[in-house]
Amino acid sequence: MLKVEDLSVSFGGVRALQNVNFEVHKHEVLGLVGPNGAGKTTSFNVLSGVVKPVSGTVTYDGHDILKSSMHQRVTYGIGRTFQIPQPMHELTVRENLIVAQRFGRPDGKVKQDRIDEILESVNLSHKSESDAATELALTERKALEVAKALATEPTLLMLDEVLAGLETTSKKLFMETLKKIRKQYNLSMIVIEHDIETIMNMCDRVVVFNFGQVIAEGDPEETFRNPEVVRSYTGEVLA
Amino acid sequence: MKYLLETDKLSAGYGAMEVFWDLSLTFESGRTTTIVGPNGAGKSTFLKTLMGLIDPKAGEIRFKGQNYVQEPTWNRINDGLVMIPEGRLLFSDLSVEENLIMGAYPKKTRKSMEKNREHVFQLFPRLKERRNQQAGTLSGGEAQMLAIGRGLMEEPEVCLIDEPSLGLSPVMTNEIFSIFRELKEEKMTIVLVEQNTNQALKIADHVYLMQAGKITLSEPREAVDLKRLEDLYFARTS
Amino acid sequence: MELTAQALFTGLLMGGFYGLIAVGLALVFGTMKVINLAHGELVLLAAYIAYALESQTGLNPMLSLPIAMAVVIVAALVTFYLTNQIKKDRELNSLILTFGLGIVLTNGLLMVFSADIYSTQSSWFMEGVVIADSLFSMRSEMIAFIVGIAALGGLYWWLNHTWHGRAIRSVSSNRDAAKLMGMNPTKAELWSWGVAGVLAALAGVMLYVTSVIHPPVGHSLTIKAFVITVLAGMGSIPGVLVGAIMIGVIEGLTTTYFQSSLAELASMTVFLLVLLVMPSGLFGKKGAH
Amino acid sequence: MKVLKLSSVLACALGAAVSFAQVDTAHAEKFVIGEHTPLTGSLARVGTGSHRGVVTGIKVLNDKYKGQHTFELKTIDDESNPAKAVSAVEKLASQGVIAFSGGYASGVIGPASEAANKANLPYITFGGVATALSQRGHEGFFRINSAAGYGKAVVGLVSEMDLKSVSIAYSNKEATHKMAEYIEKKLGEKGLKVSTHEYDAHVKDFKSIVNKIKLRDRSEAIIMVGYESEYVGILRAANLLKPNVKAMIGVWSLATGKMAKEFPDLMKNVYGTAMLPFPVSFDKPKQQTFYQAYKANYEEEPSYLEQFGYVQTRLLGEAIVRAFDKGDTSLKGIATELRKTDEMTISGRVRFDEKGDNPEFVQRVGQHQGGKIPLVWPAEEKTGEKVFPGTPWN
Amino acid sequence: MNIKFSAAFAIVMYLVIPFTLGDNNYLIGLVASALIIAGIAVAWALLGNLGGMVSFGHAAFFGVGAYTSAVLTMDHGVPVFVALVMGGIGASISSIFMMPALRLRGPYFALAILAYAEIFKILAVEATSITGGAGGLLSIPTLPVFMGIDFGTKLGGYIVILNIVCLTLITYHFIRKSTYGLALKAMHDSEMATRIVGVPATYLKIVMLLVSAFMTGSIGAFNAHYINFLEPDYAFSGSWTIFPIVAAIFGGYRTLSGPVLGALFIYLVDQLVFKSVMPQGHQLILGAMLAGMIILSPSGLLPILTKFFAPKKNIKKAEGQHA
Repeated sequence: MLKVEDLSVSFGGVRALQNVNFEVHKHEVLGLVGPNGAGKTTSFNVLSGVVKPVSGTVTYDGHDILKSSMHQRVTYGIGRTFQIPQPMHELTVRENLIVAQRFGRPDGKVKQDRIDEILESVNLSHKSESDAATELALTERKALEVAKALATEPTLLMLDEVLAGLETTSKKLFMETLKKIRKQYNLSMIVIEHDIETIMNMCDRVVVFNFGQVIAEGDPEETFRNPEVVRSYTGEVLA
Repeated sequence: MKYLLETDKLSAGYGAMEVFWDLSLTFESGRTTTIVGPNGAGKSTFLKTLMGLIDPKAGEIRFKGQNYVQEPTWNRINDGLVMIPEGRLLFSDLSVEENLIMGAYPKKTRKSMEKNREHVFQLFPRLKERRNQQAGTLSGGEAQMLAIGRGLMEEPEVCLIDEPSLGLSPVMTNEIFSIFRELKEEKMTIVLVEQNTNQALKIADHVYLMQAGKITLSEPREAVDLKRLEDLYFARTS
Repeated sequence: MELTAQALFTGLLMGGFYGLIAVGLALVFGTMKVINLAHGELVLLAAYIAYALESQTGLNPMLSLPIAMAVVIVAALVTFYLTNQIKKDRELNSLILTFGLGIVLTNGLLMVFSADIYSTQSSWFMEGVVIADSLFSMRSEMIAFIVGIAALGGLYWWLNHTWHGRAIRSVSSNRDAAKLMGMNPTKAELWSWGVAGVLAALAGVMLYVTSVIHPPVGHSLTIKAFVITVLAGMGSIPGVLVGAIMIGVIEGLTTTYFQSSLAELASMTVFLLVLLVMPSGLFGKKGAH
Repeated sequence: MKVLKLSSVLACALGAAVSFAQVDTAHAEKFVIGEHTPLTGSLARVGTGSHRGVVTGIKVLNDKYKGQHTFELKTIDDESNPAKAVSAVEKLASQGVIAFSGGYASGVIGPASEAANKANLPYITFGGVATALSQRGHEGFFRINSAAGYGKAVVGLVSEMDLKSVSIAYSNKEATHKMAEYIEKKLGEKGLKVSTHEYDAHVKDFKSIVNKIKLRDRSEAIIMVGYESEYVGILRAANLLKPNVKAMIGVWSLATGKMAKEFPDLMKNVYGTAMLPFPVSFDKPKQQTFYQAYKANYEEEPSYLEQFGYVQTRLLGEAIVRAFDKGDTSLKGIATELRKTDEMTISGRVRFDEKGDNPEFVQRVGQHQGGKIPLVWPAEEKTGEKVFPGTPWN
Repeated sequence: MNIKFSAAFAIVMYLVIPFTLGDNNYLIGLVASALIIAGIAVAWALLGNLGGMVSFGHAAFFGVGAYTSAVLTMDHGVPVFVALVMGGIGASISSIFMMPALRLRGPYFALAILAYAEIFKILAVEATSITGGAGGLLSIPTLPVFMGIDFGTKLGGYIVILNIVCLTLITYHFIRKSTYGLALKAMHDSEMATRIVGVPATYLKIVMLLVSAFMTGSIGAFNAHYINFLEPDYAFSGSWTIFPIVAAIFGGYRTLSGPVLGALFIYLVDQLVFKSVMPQGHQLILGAMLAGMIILSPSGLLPILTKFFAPKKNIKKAEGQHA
């Protein structure tokens, strides 16, 4: 349903992405992996409209989304989170979701029960009236980040390191939540995560980036045994 | 004072986001310690906290036996604690040569600036070619060289090096590591943060593996079992 | 032809002087991203000191520079101190803060010196300098131009060849990296404000010998300085000179071919166009965001 | 709760405002005259001058009626802002002033005198030259000068010089703009070639304007309509470029002792409107009264601003006393007495028509001559011969 | 601003003031002038708070509104109350020229708008045939008698400007309460966060600019008919920008009531107290207060007052209510 073809991006002459191709199928969880600066977040930025590519095409559900503005893409059903949570300042948690519903959905209607349901599923019901920017713990901010994206009622959810920085227990819990959400809302997902354990646990398929290019693609277990992938992480092959 | 530099239950992060917790690490004088681990583990944040660029949330940093938590960054530099950041922390609108000159800002290093600069140009002839070019226009590898060269201009006693191989080709990586090897032979105390485990291990005296803000392995180089390290790294349970 | 030549010449001279007025603002703007809306008032303060000394002791205005500098540096450092007290949203709040300080200075000058107009008593400054029989200027305008060019050149040299100057450039380029080189960014900022004070004092004394001062002048100087700084692009010193001469020449030509009352319109329009089309200015590197 | 506290704070603030404004309104034989004038802002210079004249007028009145009546002046800075001037008039009205003296710039005087009219108080001024001001049918509005008076003087002087062409450089402010228009029209009617150059108050460099006059207009005289700092700028530029003109003529604020003292070289041979020569040979007793009273308070020489402020205040005061003697110090009473005014003042003859304008007002022209300013126009008022052709540079 | 406060405010403004000060032209005039500042301050705060754009050039809207209304009534016989609305529309139209500046941020936007204001002022001077040039317009029609009430009096003018300010506040209140308001509030510190959930940020900013310009323009129009006089220097005077900023900052521009209370406080204290203490240069105190405020309490007077009045443990809650 999402198709990225020949995508290239450059920042001031430096190529951040070079002829990248990948696809996301319906109801699939795709992991984007690779070392720092490999181009994963840049891909997200292109898909969500933060960054304009030099060349390439991206189609989603038949829309040529590179031509659409950021807010239009949201109404097509593409939702994303940021690595560093970006709550809407000065609003409560519930208000965050209200705005997301109001502007993220094509018809612009706000359904309170849907909001309650989302809050419930990311375990934020008890914080619904708290100030989103100042009164949440990190796990809760991450949960809000996901909830905001969910409130736009996406069909494709892009998660950028939502688990990073969490402690082992909360990480496990949160991963379960994500799995639950995926089933509940029948989502496709693209996940950026550094923690390889998480990737293995969550993803149906992975795409490995290095130096702005896709160097491998496939089943997670197999891909992480691919010597080229290992080398991209650790330098030359160990031993 | 057994360790030149050590941390005690150090925690830090950005805003509400905690990056690492309760880290107690020690670094011996004249030895090279490497911290390896996947990215996002908190390695760079740890170095920045050591330098005072990030305020710790809890814990202590001791350098030469003194608590450094309150010390501003510039005092740490003057005391010989120097960090070579990854290439993005350059003065991008200054020329290559000016970036190097700025490395000699600490008063005690100003006298030997000329000599050190020639030395750096010797190590990295590429930088000499591009001495008048703006640092912001350098390629990733050149920027990395410049960061290292600039760090050397500061005549470090303890040198914290952050991801030097990032974005570098294997050949270039080899070159840079051979320079670190030289420094190691000159008995400089080095703390090296690397994703490139292989290269890092080659010059390490002591190895830490850091994952998700925790130290999951701390062993002298000789004791490191590579297979086990790789398994830990890639979270292979078998 | 003769008209155009004189207009260009006048514009050039004005430009050198405008550059002198603007460069202090540009320096602080470059280092700290703070727009000091009291800059023009600092310039005016120096001019009034020159007046006070000349009228009380008959001192040649040029000789009042050391005292003017001392006072203006102190005023600049106080402004810096206050600006540094702002914790939230410094870029904007400093704008309002320095604006308030400008009002304080203007009214302070008004109370001390009244609304009367003053200019130097020494006619030596007003004597004509004629180049090639057709280009006219007052001696003071020549001096102001030369001082302006020299100050800009000196500042350029200072920023490039001294440790303090380089520290200022480093801090404005990358604060964290500067700390890693052992620099104290606050100290570098302090220096930049101090030097901006010196430049403002120079500009003020030049203002006094070339032109007429009264309290409202400060505000219009600030606007002019800001326009030039934006034209130049984030703290670029050569840019300030080019931008200043550009404004000077535009004003001269508009006055000559249309009328003086449209000169301000022309320079404001150019300013807006540059701001909207090339937000980083003529010599800027980074965007205005 | 907090809300109630907050509103009580607001209420207190307003309460304080009320009590602040309430001042005794007793005025048995003490006449309180109100004045609004710009003491700050761009017109602060002229406002201050006018104010000093008014103060001097009050002093002279008090001396004159010693033992019978006392005069008190209440002044408010209107900051050259119409709304604040209106407030000032209203505040002064509520403080029991009996009449107003002052104001500067037609745009401020208009609304302020309107407010005075609503408060049924007379208003006398010299600060606004717009004709519309006296067309509003206010019974209590009086003006001792007029734009035409200045214009006539300049036009008269120029006509006498028998010139073919003049250039006018004027500031784009209200009064200067109107004055420039008037002079342009009148001189045009006389067949002179008139070129105009409008400039903005922010202008720093007048060389381009003067150069245009020198090379393109090639006029025989330059008329300047602006304020002091601009005159200095134009004259300096002219001194430098030495256009081939026979005379440099300014309208107001130029032929003053202050200018002669501050810029002696620059002012040489420059003309400007002036009521009295400088240094004033205050030989007549009337002039002496003013001069002594003024000097007692201020160290410098008085200019036309101080003279006008003084004259209007003194005329007003005397009319008030006459009205008081007749038992009617209402607007009507004072206005009636003011209309009876017809006397030779130090600013020329003053007589008011039914609109409150002074049809007798004619300015005179002085010329800076070696630190002195003799009157050189009209012929019957001359205290010296004009140096013509004559400019600062030759 | 909650119900009780609004009610208390309305009672004071609509009943207490007219009945206690109604026949004192001076005081009622002062309060009316303060309300003019208050109205601009609200419009300014709306753009600054909801639009996230701090402007240094609201005088432009004020002046355009004033001239539009004055010219329409004088030359085209448009009724004054209709012209007030047209003044607002004129200002909105003029704000369209400023739209390119929306791409700029922070101080750049603030000062670009200042440049626009300068340009508009010069155009007003030069467009002599329409605006009367530097000479200005005298005898602008005064507010008319309407439904038996003479709005041309001081008290009448007061009632009109009070209604305008109240309408402005109510509009502001409803925008703020709506989902648009939520999105705008959030855009201030977290524009990316709002855009990524589908908020068309640029459009919303444009709308805020138009609304703020409209409000300021109609207040400018009111002032033209209230003072009956216009000239470019006056209509586009920097003080139409300065005072509202000082007022809004002083009262706290992130709140609804802050700009109004700030304007009433600043203007009245300045005119009644400072001016009598320091006849010349009393603006010095204003400048010092502005500077002090930015350093000591950048969110305005209200937090200080609430801290002072509210029992200590309720501070946080009280701030929340007004934030």
